[in-house]
Amino acid sequence: MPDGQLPVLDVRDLKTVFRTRRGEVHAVNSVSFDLKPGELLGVVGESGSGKSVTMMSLIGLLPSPPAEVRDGQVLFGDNDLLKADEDTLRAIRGARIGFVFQDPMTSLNPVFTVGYQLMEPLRKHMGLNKKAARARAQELLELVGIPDAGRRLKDYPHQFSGGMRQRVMIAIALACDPEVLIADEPTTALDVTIQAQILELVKELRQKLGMAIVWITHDLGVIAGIADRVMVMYGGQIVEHAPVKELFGNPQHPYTRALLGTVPAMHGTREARLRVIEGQPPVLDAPPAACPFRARCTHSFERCERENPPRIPVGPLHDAACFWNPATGGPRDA
Amino acid sequence: MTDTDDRRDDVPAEPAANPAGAGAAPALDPASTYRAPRNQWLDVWDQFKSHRGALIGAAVFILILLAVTIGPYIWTIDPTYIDIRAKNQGPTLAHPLGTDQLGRDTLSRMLAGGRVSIAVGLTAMALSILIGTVIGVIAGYFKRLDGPLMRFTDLFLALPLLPLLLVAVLLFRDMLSKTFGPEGGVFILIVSLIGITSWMQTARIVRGDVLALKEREFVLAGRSIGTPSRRMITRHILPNVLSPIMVSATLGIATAIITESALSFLGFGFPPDFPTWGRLLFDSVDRMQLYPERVIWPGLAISLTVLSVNYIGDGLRDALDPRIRGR
Amino acid sequence: MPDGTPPNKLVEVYDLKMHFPIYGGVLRRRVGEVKAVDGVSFDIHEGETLGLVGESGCGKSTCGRAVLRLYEVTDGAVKIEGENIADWSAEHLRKVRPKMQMVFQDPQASLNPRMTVASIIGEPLDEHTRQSKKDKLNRVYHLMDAVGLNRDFANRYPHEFSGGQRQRIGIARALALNPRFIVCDEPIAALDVSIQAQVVNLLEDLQEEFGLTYLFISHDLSMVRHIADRVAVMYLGKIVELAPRDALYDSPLHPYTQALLSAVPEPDPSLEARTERIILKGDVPSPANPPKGCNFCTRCPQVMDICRQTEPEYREVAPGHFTACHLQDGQPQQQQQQQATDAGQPAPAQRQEQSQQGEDT
Amino acid sequence: MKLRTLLLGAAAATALAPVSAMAERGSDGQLNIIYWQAPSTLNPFLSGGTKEVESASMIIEPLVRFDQDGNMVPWLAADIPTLENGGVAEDLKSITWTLKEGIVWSDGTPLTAADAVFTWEYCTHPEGGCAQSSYFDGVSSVEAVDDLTIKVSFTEAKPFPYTAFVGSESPIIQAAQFADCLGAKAPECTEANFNPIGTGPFMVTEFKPNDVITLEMNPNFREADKPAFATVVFKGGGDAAAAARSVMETGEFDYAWNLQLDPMLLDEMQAKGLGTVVSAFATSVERIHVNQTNPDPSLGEGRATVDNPHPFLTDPAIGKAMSMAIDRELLVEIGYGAGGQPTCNVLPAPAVYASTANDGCLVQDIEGAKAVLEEAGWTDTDGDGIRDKDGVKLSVLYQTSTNAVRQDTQALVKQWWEEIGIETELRNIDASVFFGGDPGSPDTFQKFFADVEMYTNNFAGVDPEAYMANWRCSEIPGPDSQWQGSNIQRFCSEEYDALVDELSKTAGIDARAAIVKQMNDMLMESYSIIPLIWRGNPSAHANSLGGVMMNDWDSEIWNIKDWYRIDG
Amino acid sequence: MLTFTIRRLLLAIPTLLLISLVIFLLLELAPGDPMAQVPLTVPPEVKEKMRQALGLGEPVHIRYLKWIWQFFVIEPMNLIDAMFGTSLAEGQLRVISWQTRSPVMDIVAQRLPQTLWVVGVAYVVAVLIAIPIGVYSAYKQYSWFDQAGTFVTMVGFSVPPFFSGVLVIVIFSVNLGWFPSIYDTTHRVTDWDSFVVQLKQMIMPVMVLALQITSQISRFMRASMLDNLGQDYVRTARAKGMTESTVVLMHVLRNSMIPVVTVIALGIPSIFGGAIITEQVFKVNGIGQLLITAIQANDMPMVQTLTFIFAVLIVLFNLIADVLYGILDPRIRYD
Repeated sequence: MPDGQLPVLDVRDLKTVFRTRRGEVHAVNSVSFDLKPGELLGVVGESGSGKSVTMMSLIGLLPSPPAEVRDGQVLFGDNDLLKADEDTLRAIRGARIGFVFQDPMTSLNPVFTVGYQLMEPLRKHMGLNKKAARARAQELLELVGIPDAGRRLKDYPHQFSGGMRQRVMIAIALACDPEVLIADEPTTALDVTIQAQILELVKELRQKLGMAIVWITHDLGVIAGIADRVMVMYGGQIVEHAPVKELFGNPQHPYTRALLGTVPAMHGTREARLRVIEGQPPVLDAPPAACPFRARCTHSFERCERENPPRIPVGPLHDAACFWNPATGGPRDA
Repeated sequence: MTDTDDRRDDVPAEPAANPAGAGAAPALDPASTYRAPRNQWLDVWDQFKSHRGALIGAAVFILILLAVTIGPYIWTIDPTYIDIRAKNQGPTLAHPLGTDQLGRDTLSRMLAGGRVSIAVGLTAMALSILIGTVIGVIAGYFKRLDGPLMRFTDLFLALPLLPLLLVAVLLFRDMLSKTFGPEGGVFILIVSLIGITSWMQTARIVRGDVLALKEREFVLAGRSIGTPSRRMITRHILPNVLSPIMVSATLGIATAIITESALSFLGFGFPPDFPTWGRLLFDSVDRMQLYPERVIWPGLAISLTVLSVNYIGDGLRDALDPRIRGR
Repeated sequence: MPDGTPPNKLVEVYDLKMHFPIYGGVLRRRVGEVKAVDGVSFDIHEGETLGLVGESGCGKSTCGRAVLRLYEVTDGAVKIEGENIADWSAEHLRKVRPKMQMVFQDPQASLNPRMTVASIIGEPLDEHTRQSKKDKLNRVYHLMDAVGLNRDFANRYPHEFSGGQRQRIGIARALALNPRFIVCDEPIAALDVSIQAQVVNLLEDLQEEFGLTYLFISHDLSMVRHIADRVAVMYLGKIVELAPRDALYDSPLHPYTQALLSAVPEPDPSLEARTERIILKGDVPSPANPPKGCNFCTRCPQVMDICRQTEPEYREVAPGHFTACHLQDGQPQQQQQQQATDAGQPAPAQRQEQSQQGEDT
Repeated sequence: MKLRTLLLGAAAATALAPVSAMAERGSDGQLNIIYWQAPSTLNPFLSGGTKEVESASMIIEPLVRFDQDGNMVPWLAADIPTLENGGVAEDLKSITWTLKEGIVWSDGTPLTAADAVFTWEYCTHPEGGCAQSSYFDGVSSVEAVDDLTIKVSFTEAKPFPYTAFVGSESPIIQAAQFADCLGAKAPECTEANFNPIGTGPFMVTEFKPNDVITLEMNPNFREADKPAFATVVFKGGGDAAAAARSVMETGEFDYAWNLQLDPMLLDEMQAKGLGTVVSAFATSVERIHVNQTNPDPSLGEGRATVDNPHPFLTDPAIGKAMSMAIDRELLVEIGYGAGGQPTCNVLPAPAVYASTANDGCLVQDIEGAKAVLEEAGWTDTDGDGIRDKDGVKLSVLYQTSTNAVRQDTQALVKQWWEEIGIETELRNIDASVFFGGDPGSPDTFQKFFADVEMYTNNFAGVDPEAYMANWRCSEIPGPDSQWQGSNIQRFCSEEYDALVDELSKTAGIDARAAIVKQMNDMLMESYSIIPLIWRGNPSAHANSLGGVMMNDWDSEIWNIKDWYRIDG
Repeated sequence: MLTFTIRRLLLAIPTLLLISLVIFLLLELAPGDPMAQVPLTVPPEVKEKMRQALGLGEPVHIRYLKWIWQFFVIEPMNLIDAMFGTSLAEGQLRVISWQTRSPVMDIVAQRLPQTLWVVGVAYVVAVLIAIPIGVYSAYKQYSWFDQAGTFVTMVGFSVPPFFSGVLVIVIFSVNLGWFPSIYDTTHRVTDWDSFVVQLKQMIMPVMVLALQITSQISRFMRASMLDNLGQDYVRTARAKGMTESTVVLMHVLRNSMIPVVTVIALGIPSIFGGAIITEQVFKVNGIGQLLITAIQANDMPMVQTLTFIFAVLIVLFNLIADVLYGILDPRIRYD
């Protein structure tokens, strides 16, 4: 590690499988990554690429059945979360790892007040009494920029607008000063102007609180503005991983490159036609024995059919799971 | 009015969504192979099969249906024939289920009774479903009629049904008996009464579903094409409310059989010498200690039928619910 | 900017209002209304694409549906080829339906799950033509080819397809009757990024092939920039700004448009760092209870006293550039001149050049 | 004089009154009685139902009751007036009763002759709708000669004057309580109707209509040490099987009424040793009425009236064949057990009136029945198993009330009749409708819109005069009489009517008996009535209950004052 | 919320009037005659007179209005009289039963206690049993407990009470002698012992009834739980580190109870309606038995009044259920 910091979260070789009546779906295949204190790791991918499942797997939030974490290690502090018992996990969830989910409409319990839902983790994990919890809850709402926080504690989720609700979700996630915040598409359900508000808020909070954040999204634009490092996922595995500027400036994996190409620009040149990635994302009914992107890849060759490419270092802190070298236009030697 | 972005990445849904896409994945790649077209009913059947209770239920119900329809042609003893010398017999070769206090053959009475009970159940259910569906669809589809029709439904819901059922039996029994004979008249009466008094739930469910369907974009799409209302209903609405209707149908059969037996108990059902399961059970209850088998047979038959249709309903509910089907 | 022959106006919308009543009180009297669309005017020229953008709940979808007369409009006129269809009866309307079609947002919800692809695409033919079965099937096959669906899929059901393919089915259905005008109601919102581009390209190809006119409703500003010739921005039931694409994106006049554009995240970290964002405060007010004066006055960073009093007039401040903002009250002339230099009315015929020109600047 | 015999019997009955071990009034706690039909009122004048009459019999009393053998027992009367003791006038036009001395109502006021006079007024008030007014038929006046002497006068000579104030259906009510309840107001006196003050052993503490009556002993009852029970709970509702079970299987109740159940079932229950089935025979006969008029619906107004004779049932040969085809013994075995005997007479009791001329029917004779039909020209010409003659088929509709035993009987009879070539269709009607007497309903037994119908009838008391008069031509129900009338099968014979008149003028039991037997035989030979079973009335009492004297002539709990708890 | 309630109450008035008219007219058609119970010996003229005395001589609409007046004005006045000792309704003609010739309402009041005891307790017991069963079945969907629960509830639904009732009597009264087979409506609870007696006589009817009610409510509870278990907020609660019991018993149960509570409220009128068959079997002479005897005896005023009381209760509890829904679910605020 260049900056010598120990990762707060270290995931190694995670494998998660869904068992359905039609057979198994290998949603996450040998995913490894780490998260350093205070950094924001962006995770990009289309639906079904396994990005959410990866994060849920870490901490036992996937419903089982049908989900089953098959293999791997998740080192968080002294614990391997995959081996930890439910009590340990429960003590970590909400206290040391906070979650923000995509849809703030449905992620809050409609029949409890926001205050109650906010105080729940405070009382459980921090052992605060009611009064202290309320005070802290108000503080948290103020922190996430909800005006008139004291009064709004008594309101129900439906009395908040979408953006405000997402702020509440963030407040809940931050309630116990977690070391890690996992945000699963937190702005996807929001309008652009509201999304901008939330992004601004997160940047602000990062500065104030300094926790590490995993930010899952399918929107490259969001990632570009907020992340330190980015992982691109496709077909249940990490296909490219780099610091944000490196990734956008020098994408190595054909998928990343294609993905960047499909987004029409807001400024400058307007292309006559959008670039497309033909075909559909794969369904992983078996552990992949070949590159999952090969069918849609314009550069695939014989080796891609035979072998699932490992993550190959392509630069400082930059790796890509691809046999093709964009610099040469030919196979990469690995 | 809704501009919501539906792009959700719901985790548990992921595995469910994927296989659906898989069948047709290589759309732009005609060379690759794809699965044969699947009828959606096959999917339903697949899911239904996986519900063991429903499968057993279906098997039992079909067995019962076969028994009561074909049974009397195989076991030809007249259910009303009195063989007084053979009264109160236990199971023998001549009378596998024994005989009653007049020496009538219990097996043939069970078969004849089941025929009536199941016929009552099926026809009453069909009637109730028909009324409920028509009212539900019309109320849900035509906004102007919604208010009046739902008030009408509420009115029926607020009517105390059993008392009215009993009064109606008193009222119309004779008229109908005269026209259709004592058994036919009572059959028509009971069936129509049960049907008329049990459609409201179906109507409400169907209306709710139709209202939701109306908001679905494919209905809007139909409108934008200019499909007239009646074809809208037959083409887009009805096929899509089929599942709640089928579930209420199974429950309807069970309720109708139970109601018929309750009417028998209260003395408002079929003529006493006309066997139905409810009547057979009721007649034997007094002699329960002496001849327990005589309550067991009809009791078992009713319970098995109701259980089996209930399980079928349960299975259908699961099988027809796309949210569950994926699991 | 050459502005020779004025192109045909295929669709003209004047002061369209779509109010949904709210009932309340003991007697269920009408106590108010949701002004989903509140006095919207625009027109769409033959062969062009008008983008309609805005946030959730701003009324853009309602507007699109009202234009197609899928609702009974409250007030205003909708002219298709000069005929005002706003108050036509359902039967009368049926006859003009083939001219105007719609592509829906949710490809899952817009296809009847109990019908096969062939019957879905063929439904408009059943309704409006008397072709033989065989002709119909041929037409269906033809349409499937046009949208890039394999003919072998004709007898399948929608749930067997992926989102992008379903959207293709929806497009094929819309094309079945050779429409001239298609309302695309957020056709890509429910699709994955990699698929969005496929669908948008298809729409563009079809436009070219069949000379279609689109009303393209979307909240994705970058995609609208790509596909639309002119863009209208809606806020709380009203159009706040309407301008040719480049004029709008390069020099937005209305503060809302400015905020909206600046809120779009840029997929380029270097650009992203430099962008000065305008972060709007608060949320969109309820359309049932819009603020007095300018609808945007509650969130506008440049709000003035007059904004809270008087509703700004929607007017043309530069050729083809309309806006409703008090900020433009004082300087119409100046703005117009400035505007005239870098943007003009893009005629459909000049589309190609127009984009070339865009590249040059 | 036969009357003397009756009187002697009465004396004997009094003497025999249980010499029980009972020590004092109210010492035996609570008595639980269950009637599976619940009384709706305690005023027997407002409802003629057995359940009302019998429940009221614990509270209000007549002058005379009939004992278990049908003998008269003086109850409120000091003795039974006869010609000999001068109580009955020589011209048979009046009878004078004397009350026992010192009888007081349960409220402590004395019972006087004026109460009897009031009772007469109450029950004969034209707007009162008294259910028991027939007991006062022919009574011209009731006078209080003095406080204890009541004189009942008749319009015509009455050889059998023991009707008014005799038996449980004609009790005396308290004038003071019902003074304001005459005529149309009678039904509105809810308080009085639900809580009549009486002279009987018990008085009402609470009456819940159609549910339960709680009673307690009458502190002013005339017999110092009676009743033995301090309280009575008279529960109503349910069904016969449950009532039987509660007495004989669970022992919750001490007495259960009217257990017309499968005899096997009763035997089985009795075997538990908790209770005993007792039955009393009086005059109840389960019979089939053979309609002499045509019930064809196409006749409209003329349906089932004397204007339209029945197409074939007027032929006695058919009735005879029907009767011969029935195995009465088997019917008893299946449905009645000890509670029934086969009979061939519509009047099987009292013994002195019972004819023996028709006993041939006791043995089933299918072949004989066939021969009778053949002889009468009814043959099966078209081979469908149904006999016919001149294009008329022997096809009958056989109706009765809904009741498990009756349905079994119906099923059996149907089989036998079909065996001799008479097609039979069964129908049954809810008892409340069948016996409801509602002129609007087509299903009453009086309307008789069927070919044959089956039910039980009897008469109260011991004198059959009124009963036998049921079959006069004038008693035929029809539209002009609102379908009221007791000649249900529409039998009509001048000869018979003459005998009715003769009977009403005849005194002397032997002479009366001869006439009655002749009438009975005449009815039997017409085969318009097919008697089946002389029915007992089965009830059950707990083995710990003593003093029960099963009685079908009067209320079956007529002697409840003498009931007591057997210790141990 | 208040305006909603008021509006619903106002709407209930025409509904109830319409229902009363339907009931009245239907029963008008019934072949009932108050004289049916009057013995045959009474001459027809007298019967006609008696009929007049009961107000039967008048045309239908007058009788309907009279009945409505009696029901809505005179009977409530009688209730006030009975409660406060006033004499508002003295001398006014009340609704009189043809069968017993006593005011219908008095009999209803007499019958209500036992019905409420038995059916009400059964309802409470059933709800108390059904909810945990429903919750656990849903939580462990397709477990053996769920399967067994499904089976038992369906058996409960499929066995007619005239059979299950007699069966428990045979077992517990006849063979074991634990409980009385006949309900004593005169029993008063005054102390512990009499309470035990009351409990004993209630157990069997309550058991039979509760089995049926449990079947329905537990199925409903299960479905509602299943709906809510899949919701996003459940995941949020888990992500907050809440224990499973908090997640299920606080978050999911609270939400699932909303529809169930309204279903329970909707079922309450049936308590007052009594249980016709179960009451017959155990001789609990309550409202149900009253109704059936009234029907059999053609006692039209009684049938009319009872059916109409049920209708009023059904309408009322429908309203209560809707209001409850609004109260329980903060998202729903009518108006």
